[in-house]
Amino acid sequence: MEEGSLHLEKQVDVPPGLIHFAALDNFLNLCRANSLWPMTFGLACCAIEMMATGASRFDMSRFGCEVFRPSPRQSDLMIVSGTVTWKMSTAVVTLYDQMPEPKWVLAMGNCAVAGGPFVFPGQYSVVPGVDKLIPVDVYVPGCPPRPEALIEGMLKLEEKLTGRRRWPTVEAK
Amino acid sequence: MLNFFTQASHHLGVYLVLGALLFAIGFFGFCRHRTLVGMLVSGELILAGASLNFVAFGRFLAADPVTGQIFALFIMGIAAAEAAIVLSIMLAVYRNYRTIQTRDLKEMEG
Amino acid sequence: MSSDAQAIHHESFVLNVGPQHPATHGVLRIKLTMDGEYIVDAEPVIGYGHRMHEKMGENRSYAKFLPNTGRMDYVAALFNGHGYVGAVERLAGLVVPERAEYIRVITCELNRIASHLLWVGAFLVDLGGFTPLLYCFDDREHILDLIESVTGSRLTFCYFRFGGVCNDVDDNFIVGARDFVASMRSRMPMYDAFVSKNIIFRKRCEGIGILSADDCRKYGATGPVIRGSGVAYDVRKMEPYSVYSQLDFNVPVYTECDCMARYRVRIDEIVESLRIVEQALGKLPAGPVMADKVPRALKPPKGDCYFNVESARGSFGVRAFSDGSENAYRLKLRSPCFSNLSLFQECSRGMLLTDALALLGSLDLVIPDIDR
Amino acid sequence: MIKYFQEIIEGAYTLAVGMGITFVRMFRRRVTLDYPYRSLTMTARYRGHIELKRDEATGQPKCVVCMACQKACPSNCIKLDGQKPEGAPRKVLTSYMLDFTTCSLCGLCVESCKFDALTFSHDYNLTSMRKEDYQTMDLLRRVGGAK
Amino acid sequence: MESAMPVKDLKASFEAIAQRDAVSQSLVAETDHAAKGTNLDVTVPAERVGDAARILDLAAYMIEAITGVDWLADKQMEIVYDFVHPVSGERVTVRARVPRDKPELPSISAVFPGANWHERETHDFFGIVFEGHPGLIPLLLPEDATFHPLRKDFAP
Amino acid sequence: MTIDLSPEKVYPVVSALLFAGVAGITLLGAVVAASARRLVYSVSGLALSFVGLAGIYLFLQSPFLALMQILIYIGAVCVVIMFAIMLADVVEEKSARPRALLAGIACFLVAAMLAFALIVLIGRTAWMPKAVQVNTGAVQDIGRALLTRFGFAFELISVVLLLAILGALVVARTGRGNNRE
Amino acid sequence: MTEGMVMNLVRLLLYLVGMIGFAAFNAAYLTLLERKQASWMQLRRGPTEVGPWGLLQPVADGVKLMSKQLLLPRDVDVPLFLLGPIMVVVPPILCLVTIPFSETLVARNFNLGLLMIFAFGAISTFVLMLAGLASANKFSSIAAARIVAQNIAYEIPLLVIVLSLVMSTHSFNLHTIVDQQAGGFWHWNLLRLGTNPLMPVAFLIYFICLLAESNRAPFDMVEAESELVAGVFTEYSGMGFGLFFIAEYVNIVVGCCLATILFLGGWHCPFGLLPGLHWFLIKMYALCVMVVWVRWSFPRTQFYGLLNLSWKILIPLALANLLLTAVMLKLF
Repeated sequence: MEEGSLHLEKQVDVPPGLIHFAALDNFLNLCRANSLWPMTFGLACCAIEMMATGASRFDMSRFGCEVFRPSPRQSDLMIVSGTVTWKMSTAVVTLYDQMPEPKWVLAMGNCAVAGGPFVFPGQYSVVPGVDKLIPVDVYVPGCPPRPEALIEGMLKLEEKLTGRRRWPTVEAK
Repeated sequence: MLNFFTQASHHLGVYLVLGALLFAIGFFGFCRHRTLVGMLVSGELILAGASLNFVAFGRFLAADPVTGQIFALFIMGIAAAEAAIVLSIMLAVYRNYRTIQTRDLKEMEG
Repeated sequence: MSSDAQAIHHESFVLNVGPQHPATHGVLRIKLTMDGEYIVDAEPVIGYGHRMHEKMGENRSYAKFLPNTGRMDYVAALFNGHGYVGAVERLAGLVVPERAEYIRVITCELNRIASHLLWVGAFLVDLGGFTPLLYCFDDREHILDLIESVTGSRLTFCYFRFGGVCNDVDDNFIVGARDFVASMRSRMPMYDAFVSKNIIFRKRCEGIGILSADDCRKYGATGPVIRGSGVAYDVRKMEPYSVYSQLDFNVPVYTECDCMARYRVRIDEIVESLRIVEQALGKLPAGPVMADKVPRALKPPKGDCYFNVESARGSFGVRAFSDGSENAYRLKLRSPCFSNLSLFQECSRGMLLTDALALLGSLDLVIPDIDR
Repeated sequence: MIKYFQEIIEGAYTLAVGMGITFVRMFRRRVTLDYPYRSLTMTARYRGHIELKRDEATGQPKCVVCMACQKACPSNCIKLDGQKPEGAPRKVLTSYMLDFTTCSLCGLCVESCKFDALTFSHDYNLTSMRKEDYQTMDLLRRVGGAK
Repeated sequence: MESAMPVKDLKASFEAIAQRDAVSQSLVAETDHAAKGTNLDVTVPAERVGDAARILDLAAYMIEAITGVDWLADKQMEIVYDFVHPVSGERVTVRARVPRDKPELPSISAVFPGANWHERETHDFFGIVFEGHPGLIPLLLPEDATFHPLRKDFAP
Repeated sequence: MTIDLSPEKVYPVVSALLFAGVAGITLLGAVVAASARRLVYSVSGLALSFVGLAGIYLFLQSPFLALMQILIYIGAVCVVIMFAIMLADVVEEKSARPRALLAGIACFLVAAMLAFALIVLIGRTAWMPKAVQVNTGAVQDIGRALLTRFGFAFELISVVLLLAILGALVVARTGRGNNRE
Repeated sequence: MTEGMVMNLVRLLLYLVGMIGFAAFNAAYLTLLERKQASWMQLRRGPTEVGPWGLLQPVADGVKLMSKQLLLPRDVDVPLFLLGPIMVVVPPILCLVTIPFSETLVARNFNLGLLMIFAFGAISTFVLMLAGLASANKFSSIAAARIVAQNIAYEIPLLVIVLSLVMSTHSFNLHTIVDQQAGGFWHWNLLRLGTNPLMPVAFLIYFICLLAESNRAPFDMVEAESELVAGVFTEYSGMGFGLFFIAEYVNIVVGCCLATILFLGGWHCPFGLLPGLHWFLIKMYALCVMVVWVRWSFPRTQFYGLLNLSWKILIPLALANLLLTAVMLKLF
């Protein structure tokens, strides 16, 4: 079983006696999904696109997720934007551990998804995908992904939390 | 008993006892603390006990209740000045001797 | 008081800034030894973004290394590509068509403006002002749109090829670039009034973070850093590559050596780059954008050479060693940020924490460029 | 003394100018693109993941299985295979797998294709909760070719 | 900053180093900038890099980069120093070779403090030891790294 | 039994409870301040005690004094002490040795005796009869008195404060100057 | 149980609920205002998707913060760490007790109301510092040290300015102070140049001190993101952080209320017409908008520059203002 699906399992596994809390749970999840505060955490190229997503043209703030918190203690979402190296891996795990539950991870860019162009036989530095270290909820591939893709990733995470998509899907043109 | 309880805040003695207790606690702390800051804190307690007495006397016995309050205000002024000076001395001592423990300040004696 | 009591040093504490810290723009870690708010020693610890570019340069063919160039200094990715293809062209003796060189210059200078705009915004964020960042990003998006229409990507361009560029520019691009030059010119007074003249900004930059010209020389700091220290070192003028010798532009130099000087150099460079883009657009010759005879598997003759370009952050150099095979024998990438950061440790001593972070911001660091 | 006041007044003036600039912008047109409601049309050269081109005449992929793209790829993310059926003039593509997660979108594969069989898709907003979706992208199925 | 010392004079200085050595390994050559990207290409014995750096420091050159190359076939490692004059723009390349099994040569970080990091990096990648370097600890690799990835015989 | 809840009966009880509360807070804070091993707690206890004391001043019909107590003692004195603790980087006192424990007990006994003696003294003393109050002790009265009858003392306090600030500056400055390089 | 008693109790309870509700509502919606206004200045939209015009955004944030795990980092001083957020939010809410929102709407018209607000304001400095110290995090400790230096530095000009106002109004009672400003904006203290020609300057100093005392940008040393991570709040998660957030905004509200009362004529209409609660709120929220506007327009001041500003510019000016007031009072 992939580590990444741990969270899904947790949500499904509701004891039957507690089922009437489902409404409250749904409400909580709805609130959480609409207030995803990401951590100020840029690793490489994708961090610039993450900044661009927060900037005026794409404006993440519309979904209430522009509150970049510098401290992991106050953030809900870790956008792993860029290459994770083995040297950095302990810091990434520490930061993840410092975040309070419930927390989510979004792997942005090919490097965070699977090491990207930097994995080749005999490489000694790059972690082939951040899901080797921490459970990842949403993958956004691209090198780097366009800002729209990051927004789409946020919407995907919301979909994962609330179980439905509030926004129209966008076909690529 | 209930009567005394409800009337407690109208008795001079109650305030004086409170002041005395504050003073005693301050005294205890003053002896017990081994650091300059701790002693300063206890000293503030002693002063607080004293000003409580002043205000209580002023409120219950003096013809002009303002007097007690003004004394307490003066004590505040003195306490603030004292705190400033003691702390600056403390910082200077700390910078030069790396400690604010009174025991370790033997050097000053000679 | 006894003399040995005075000899005891003031106690200092260690503050770990990073690897994840808002001021370090990525994965830089700085071990600060502090005395109160004063810095006793600041030791940068790097390598958290080490992506083995030099290793990859050796184990794949020359062409296959091209995408990597976009990922070192990703904020000004075209310059890396320019440096790399320049080195390989020099090694293999390829001649690039003039139109391609002009296109390289135009796109590179647009990239330089984008990079400087990003820096202005990020620097202001370092200083605690958020709004200028978004104005800068707004302008930067226009550039990215232009470049995307030519190269197909927004950030990590893989546009230059040995002997030219992979796509020709069209009229839309030329019109768009001219429009952008005009609109950007009209934006400059706003930045001047909003940022440069702001008293808080000036107080935080003027006289802060002094780097002497000699420090820059001994540490090899280049680009706006050395030009802010009064030395007009610019590869485009010193060793004119591409078609820069045919273009008229100035090298802005300020002698104050402080953060403000570096800021002004970059702002003036935006203006100069606009001039370059305008001239290059006017002179853009017709013709092919790729050299005719570029072998598919490039095998340069044995030997080595050095090629450097003036990137947005300073002198980006490539030293390529060829052993006559398809792969480079050794590819040294000299990144400007590496040298620029190396002087931080010495120059930040005795500074206040805030000022040191302003200095750090004014160096314009891209961490994966340092770590490579 | 005069300098002291001059500095205060000048400083206050620059701050006022700054506030004026932000104030004016409060009433300017927003530059925001409302992504899920409105979206950009990607430029013709936009580089998404690669996509096989279809021959409009036959409805089959144009690919002739020359393997040039697989060789040109710096990060070995293309795996394709083909076989030559009896009597056919050329090889027919049987599988074309892309590992998009290691792709660097450099475009060398598209350039290397002499048969104009590859192009960039304009999928710019890919997301998924599963990594596998992008590790093995079956481009042949996407183009609707014969298996 | 002083103006540049002409390449001719520099050449003479380097030749003086070369003559001091009994076995002259030194080679000083003016090169075509357009072809090689450098104006003066100097090869010095490994133990003389300090002298070379001092000459360049006196001439107000700026350190640009230090590179290692592992010549596996020759059982040697080459260290290439790039210098540039920030006012005249002239470039000087200094090369030195060390045996591969004992890659040691003096550090120039006392002359050019900027060489400190470049040397650390070269040590990271090639295991070349710069004697007299203040702290030759891994820079780009993890703190506890013991491997040297750019050696041609490196296998993880 | 019915409980009489008329205001005349309830208000005194409520006010007595409040009084007990503030007195308790005062004493509790004082005890914490005097006995805590960590200086941070000590100062926090002091602050708590001063909040309680401010409440007691309210009962003594001196609201001005109560507010000044908070403003000066918590806003200035406690903050400055805390600041000094932080600058001097001392969080904990050294662990108590057996001798210190003994000394602590001795201190406690002496303090307890002192308190007992004082309380006995207070109980035994026959206080003067309550004088007729000439004013209510309002802020205006305080101000008037401060600038007329107590004008000299007021000026003196100002001078003391000024000297204290100057002295503090001089002492702290030289302390710093000696140690910077 | 007499009827008056019940009425009193009900009134007390209502005020208590009202106060806390007002504080919570303001804290929540000022964050939205801040985010929206910042967005507008930056040519973007701000929260729009959560509820109509993003109006439910604060609700989502609040519920989320409440449902977050409260982490207790290893080295913290647990009692002080936990007390910090609670103690920091109580004093500013208590300050609301004495603020007259209109002629009749005031919980407790306290004679020394003005003084009380400053006394309670002083507590939060202490508590913020305590929270910073208890976090056992170096960034928090540095931030705590900065808070003290900053708040002490700005308390002085603030108090001196208020003192000069008290001199000219002869009262600590907020109600009385407002009453004196009735009848048109030319009667507002801000424009009462007859009593003190430096009044607008005094207002400016007050406003700067308000920014500094409530730790707002450009003086937000408590939370200097690019230097000190999140300053004092670095180790706080979930509602612990939320309470600091609330306290910050309630502090702003209190500061703006006070500015309205002291300088802008409280509930009086600027044209001397009907007075009313809405005038008070309009003025107060206008000031809040100013506070946000300033924050998103400027970079953060350098810490020592901030102290210099206070000691070299604001305090001398405030003292000059005090002196001038005294002279004017004596002369006229």
